[in-house]
Amino acid sequence: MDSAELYRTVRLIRRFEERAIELVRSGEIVGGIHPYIGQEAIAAGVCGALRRDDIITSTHRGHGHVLAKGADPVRMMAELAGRVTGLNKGRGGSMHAADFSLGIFGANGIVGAGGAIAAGAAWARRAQRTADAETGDVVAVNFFGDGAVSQGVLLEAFNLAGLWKIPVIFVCENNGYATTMPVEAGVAGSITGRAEAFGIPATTVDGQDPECVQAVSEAAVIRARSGGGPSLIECMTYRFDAHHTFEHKARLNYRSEDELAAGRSRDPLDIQGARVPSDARSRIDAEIEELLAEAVRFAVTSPKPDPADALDHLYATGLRVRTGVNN
Amino acid sequence: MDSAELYRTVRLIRRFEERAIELVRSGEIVGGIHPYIGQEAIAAGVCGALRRDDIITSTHRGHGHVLAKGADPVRMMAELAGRVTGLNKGRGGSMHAADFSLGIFGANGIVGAGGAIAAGAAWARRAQRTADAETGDVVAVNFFGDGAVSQGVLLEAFNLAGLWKIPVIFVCENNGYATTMPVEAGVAGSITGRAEAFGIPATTVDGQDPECVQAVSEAAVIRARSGGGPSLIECMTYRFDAHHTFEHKARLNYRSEDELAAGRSRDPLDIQGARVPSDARSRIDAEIEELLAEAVRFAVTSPKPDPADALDHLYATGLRVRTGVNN
Amino acid sequence: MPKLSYLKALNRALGDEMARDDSVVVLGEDIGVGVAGVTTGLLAKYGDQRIVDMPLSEQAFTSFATGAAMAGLRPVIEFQIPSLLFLTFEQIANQAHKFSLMTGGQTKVPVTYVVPGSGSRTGWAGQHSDHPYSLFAHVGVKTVLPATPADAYGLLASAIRDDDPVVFFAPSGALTVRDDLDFASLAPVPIGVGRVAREGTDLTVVALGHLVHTALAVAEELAGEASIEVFDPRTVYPFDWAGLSASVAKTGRLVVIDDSNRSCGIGGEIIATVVEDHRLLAPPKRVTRPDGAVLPFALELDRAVQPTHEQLVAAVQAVLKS
Amino acid sequence: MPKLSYLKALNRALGDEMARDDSVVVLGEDIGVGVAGVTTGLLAKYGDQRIVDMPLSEQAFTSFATGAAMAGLRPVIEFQIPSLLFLTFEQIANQAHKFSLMTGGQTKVPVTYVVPGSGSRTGWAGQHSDHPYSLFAHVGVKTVLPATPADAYGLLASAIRDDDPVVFFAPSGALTVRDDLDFASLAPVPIGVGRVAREGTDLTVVALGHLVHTALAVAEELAGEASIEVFDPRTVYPFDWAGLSASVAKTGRLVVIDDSNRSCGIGGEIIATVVEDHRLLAPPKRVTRPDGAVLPFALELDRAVQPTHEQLVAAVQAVLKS
Ligand SMILES: Cc1ncc(C[n+]2csc(CCOP(=O)(O)OP(=O)(O)O)c2C)c(N)n1
Ligand SMILES: Cc1ncc(C[n+]2csc(CCOP(=O)(O)OP(=O)(O)O)c2C)c(N)n1
Ligand SMILES: [Mg+2]
Ligand SMILES: [Mg+2]
Repeated sequence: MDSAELYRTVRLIRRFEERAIELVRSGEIVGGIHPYIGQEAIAAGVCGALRRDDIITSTHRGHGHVLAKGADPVRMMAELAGRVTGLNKGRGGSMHAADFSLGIFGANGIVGAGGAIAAGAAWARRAQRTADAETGDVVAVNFFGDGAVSQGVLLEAFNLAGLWKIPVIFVCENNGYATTMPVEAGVAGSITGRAEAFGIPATTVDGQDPECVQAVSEAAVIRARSGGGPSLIECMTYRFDAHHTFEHKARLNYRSEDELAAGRSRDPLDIQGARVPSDARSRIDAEIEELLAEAVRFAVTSPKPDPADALDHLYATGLRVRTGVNN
Repeated sequence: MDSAELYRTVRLIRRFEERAIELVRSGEIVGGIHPYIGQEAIAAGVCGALRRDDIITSTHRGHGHVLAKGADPVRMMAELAGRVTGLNKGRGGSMHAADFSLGIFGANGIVGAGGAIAAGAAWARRAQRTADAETGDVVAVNFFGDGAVSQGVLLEAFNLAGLWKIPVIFVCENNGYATTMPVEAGVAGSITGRAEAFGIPATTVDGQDPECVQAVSEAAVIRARSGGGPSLIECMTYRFDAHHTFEHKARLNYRSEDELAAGRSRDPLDIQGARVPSDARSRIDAEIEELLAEAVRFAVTSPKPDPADALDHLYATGLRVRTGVNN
Repeated sequence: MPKLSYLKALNRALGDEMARDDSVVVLGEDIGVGVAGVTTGLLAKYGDQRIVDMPLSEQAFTSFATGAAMAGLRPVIEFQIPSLLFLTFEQIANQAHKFSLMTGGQTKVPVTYVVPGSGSRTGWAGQHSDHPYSLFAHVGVKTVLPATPADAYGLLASAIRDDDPVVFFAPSGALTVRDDLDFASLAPVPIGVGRVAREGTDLTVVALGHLVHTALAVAEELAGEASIEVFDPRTVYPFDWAGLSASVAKTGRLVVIDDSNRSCGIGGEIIATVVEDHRLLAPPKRVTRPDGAVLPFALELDRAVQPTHEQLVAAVQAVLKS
Repeated sequence: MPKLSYLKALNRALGDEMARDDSVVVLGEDIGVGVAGVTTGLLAKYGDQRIVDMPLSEQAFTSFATGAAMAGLRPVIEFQIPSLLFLTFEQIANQAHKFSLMTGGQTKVPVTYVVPGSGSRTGWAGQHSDHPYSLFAHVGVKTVLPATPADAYGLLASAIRDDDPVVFFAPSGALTVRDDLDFASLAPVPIGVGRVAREGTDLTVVALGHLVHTALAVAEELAGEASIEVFDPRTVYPFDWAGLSASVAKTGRLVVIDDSNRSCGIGGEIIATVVEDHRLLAPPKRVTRPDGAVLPFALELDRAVQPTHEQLVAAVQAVLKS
């Protein structure tokens, strides 16, 4: 992706989150969201290095990844608002947004859960590759936070990926906290060391700069596509907003004002914005405003699901099971 | 422990296992065992460095650890034979033998399960230590195999131990295989590297030599007792016998005859035996034969549990729940 | 009398037990700042060796608590999400639960697992909305599910003092319930003893957790039609079969309302056990979640797979009629 | 006709499905050498990219299979111990099971989890002797529990072809059962369809898994006293309620024998569902494991907490009499 495209992605995510927070406040989005604000450079840079057929698995803080991988912001907003027109027909919401047609194997509500899923998907794609394919392996990216590196299943996934040189890239968004737990309090040793222990090369990169992230990601992608195996990228970043919108109403006091100000001072929007001529920037900004206005309009006017369909898709085979009452 | 005592422990475990295998063959021990033969130097050396009030957690291949920590071989044999006189009153058997009065927090049927239990126990002991105690912290040792280092919960336990400098020692018995899987096929990176990634210092030691193992263990124990934190010891060893006695009847062919011969050539019994004057050695051998003869006699003549007591101890409070039939 | 909310009752019980017994320690995520409200104020009072913030290593810290318990402490674990009980099922059902029997009674594992906000949290979707208490009733881990602030206080105190592992579900739908209470009257409530929440003679409704409040409302609404007894088991396992039996012997009619998935939930267990022992006047009925339910995100759908007031009214009326 | 054992039927079904569909891959521990017997001979035939030996990372390889399934493969996982289903409960119940609904039907997770040797293995003690099929019936994962070689073959084939996750329990007590079979007659058996294993008119015994053989023996033994119908559901979830209903409508009497822990087991579910729909001639009975059972090691104790022939005889006779 070129500089303007990267800027566009960062800006889209930022404004998407801001509009979504408004809808949380107005009650149109129920259950709240985990805002991605401040971390946009990572999703933009990583997905900027991916192909359409590549795969991602995401987290509870997943809007940025899903949008950067190409999901339609309009249907994404409708999903957050729980409408049948949403990506998941209103069944998933913020923490489960997915678009399998774009390789988006879903946000995930369980920390650390996406690593093994991504590894398995990449392994399957490699197994399915026809002998004449010359485009290299499909790559899967698993995004996760600093908190996830203490989750057993993710560490087990590192082992599988390391053993079988699976084309998977582990992207750790180190925003300094797992909810209120500082990374130093939760992580013995280092994040990169945890990958290296499984034979997976790891680098740390400035996660506020989309171009840095993209450059490192491109190298990892090339390696993975050509059979070189997995890698881990630790992106140093900062969460500008709440862990979850519930925090807007609760004073948790785990980050000082000074720290917040320092963290927010390196804004990916400014960093990438400075690389784009101001007229192009204004044009992009305007386009995005229009797109998001449409997204919000579409979201709040789309039909809500019919309660009678509550168990649709419970089974892929269409199996119908007993309801909760005697009939 | 001095050389003769170490020899005694190795010999005791070896002969205990051989007698137990006889009882498996004769049907007195139901369900079989995972023989520890070949790995005795590790249990002997590690437990030789421990105090009576120190704690261990063990594995499916646990007889050696339990005996080395001081459990009565007579009541241990009775346990394997499922008698009320056994360590666990016949409720546990080979995979769950325990003696809490000696800090033996049990063998465990689930690979990797003992690490977090040991860490928690050591943490609790430290919390309970009275200010005037001058003996240093109680240490907990968690034994596990090379297969266990791919188990999420053990890796998570490394993190807790590393974070809080818990006086726990992780002892990996690398016998080259997890059942039939070679360690190279199952472990990406290295075993020591997995501990180091969590800030836990790790060493590899000759696991066939009880004195080597004891020396390294003593250093780890001193460190742990004095607040220096956890460590990992990787003991290179070889399993001389079957994964489990079921293998005596099944030809699995995952280890070549050459490999078996090479592996068995470094026998801890010979290595440690060579350090003990032959008359002392004969005396020890004779004592052990007598002790085990008594153990076998006691085991096969002790009463079997009464089926009416099958649910005794299901709840520590003595709660009685419904049986499987309407009354 | 002052008002006490369910959540504050948990906070008070935990504080009181920590004051009473030095061996009580709390392990969990974000419990220092008290994100869930259960531990509010306790870090300042008891320090970070007794209110211990945990990294995201639920499996290890669950077995860590088992080890600490076998070494003499009484750990309380706070889980942020009901499905973390799935993640730690091995550590609870296969380790903590089994040590006593497997060691022939050599040890005990007094750990309490608290889930503040079980069941639907309204908009938290599929992975945050489970209500898996029946799973623990199946494997046989003591399981409590109080409906009121006084019972929340009393059962948390009892769970902590109990020598076995106990899972404590605090349903989202009950956390904000507030009752007038004389604080001096707060006391341990025995595990395994239900209560008649409303007396009646024509039909017994067994209601679990937050649905006790639904059942009371239905009983009131239908008071003109029938005299409905509401039985609140409070403990899911071991169940108070004697208490329920007394109620059913009197009324002869049974309806259960239970926020479990239908198949193999405690609702079915209650019906099965009752019909084995009693000849009812009419076939019993259950109001539950559907079989295998996954809560969809959209509010209308989330609500549609939970048991409702209207469904209970219909079930009660049908059983009264047949 | 040749004899086929249950274990060989599993091996044959797996081989046939691998031959039929390239996307079938098998993941598990020690499956290359075939320690459990299910995969014997398949590594040589299909290579190590389809018979994939796994390190001891059950949680990761379970979700790895989920990822592979969503990418188009049909993984079969072999678990060495029933309680590994506890260890991977999060990955099965909270991930694999939920993807279809949570994504609004965008994806499917066709994974089969096979446990060869579920229930007591005679002397393997507390952590290796569980029979947790009712847990999956509760969370709503399709669960099969065949009793015979033909059904083992047919249900494994169907499980692999099914687009949803399916847990396949092969009870230790059935693995050595051998039947005379025309191999050409082996065919998929539909999930969710039970069978009448023996026709009768006076009482229905529902028996699950290896206990079907116990029930058949009891029916034969009591043939002089009563005509007993034996219903083998074959699938635990989704249960064949229509099939059972037809049997009970005919006999009017019900006994269930089920190797689950009593509370919230499928045995209770069967009784509850039947009494909601039918007026029986006598109160039904269950023969199960006790509540919360942990299998003690000693053989006498291990046997004492499993349902027995004698208990079934007693329950049947009591229900016939009342
Ligand atoms: C296994 C698991 N444990 C706990 C939670 C509750 N939880 C949700 S997000 C979160 C913190 C995650 O921190 P991190 O991985 O650093 O991601 P971030 O929120 O900082 O983006 C926690 C504890 C969860 N969803 N899953
Ligand atoms: C979590 C878990 N997975 C699988 C098993 C089955 N199993 C028992 S022992 C074993 C191999 C263990 O290998 P290792 O840790 O190297 O110990 P060793 O047997 O070599 O002493 C396996 C797979 C188990 N008991 N627990
Ligand atoms: Mg973070
Ligand atoms: Mg090994």
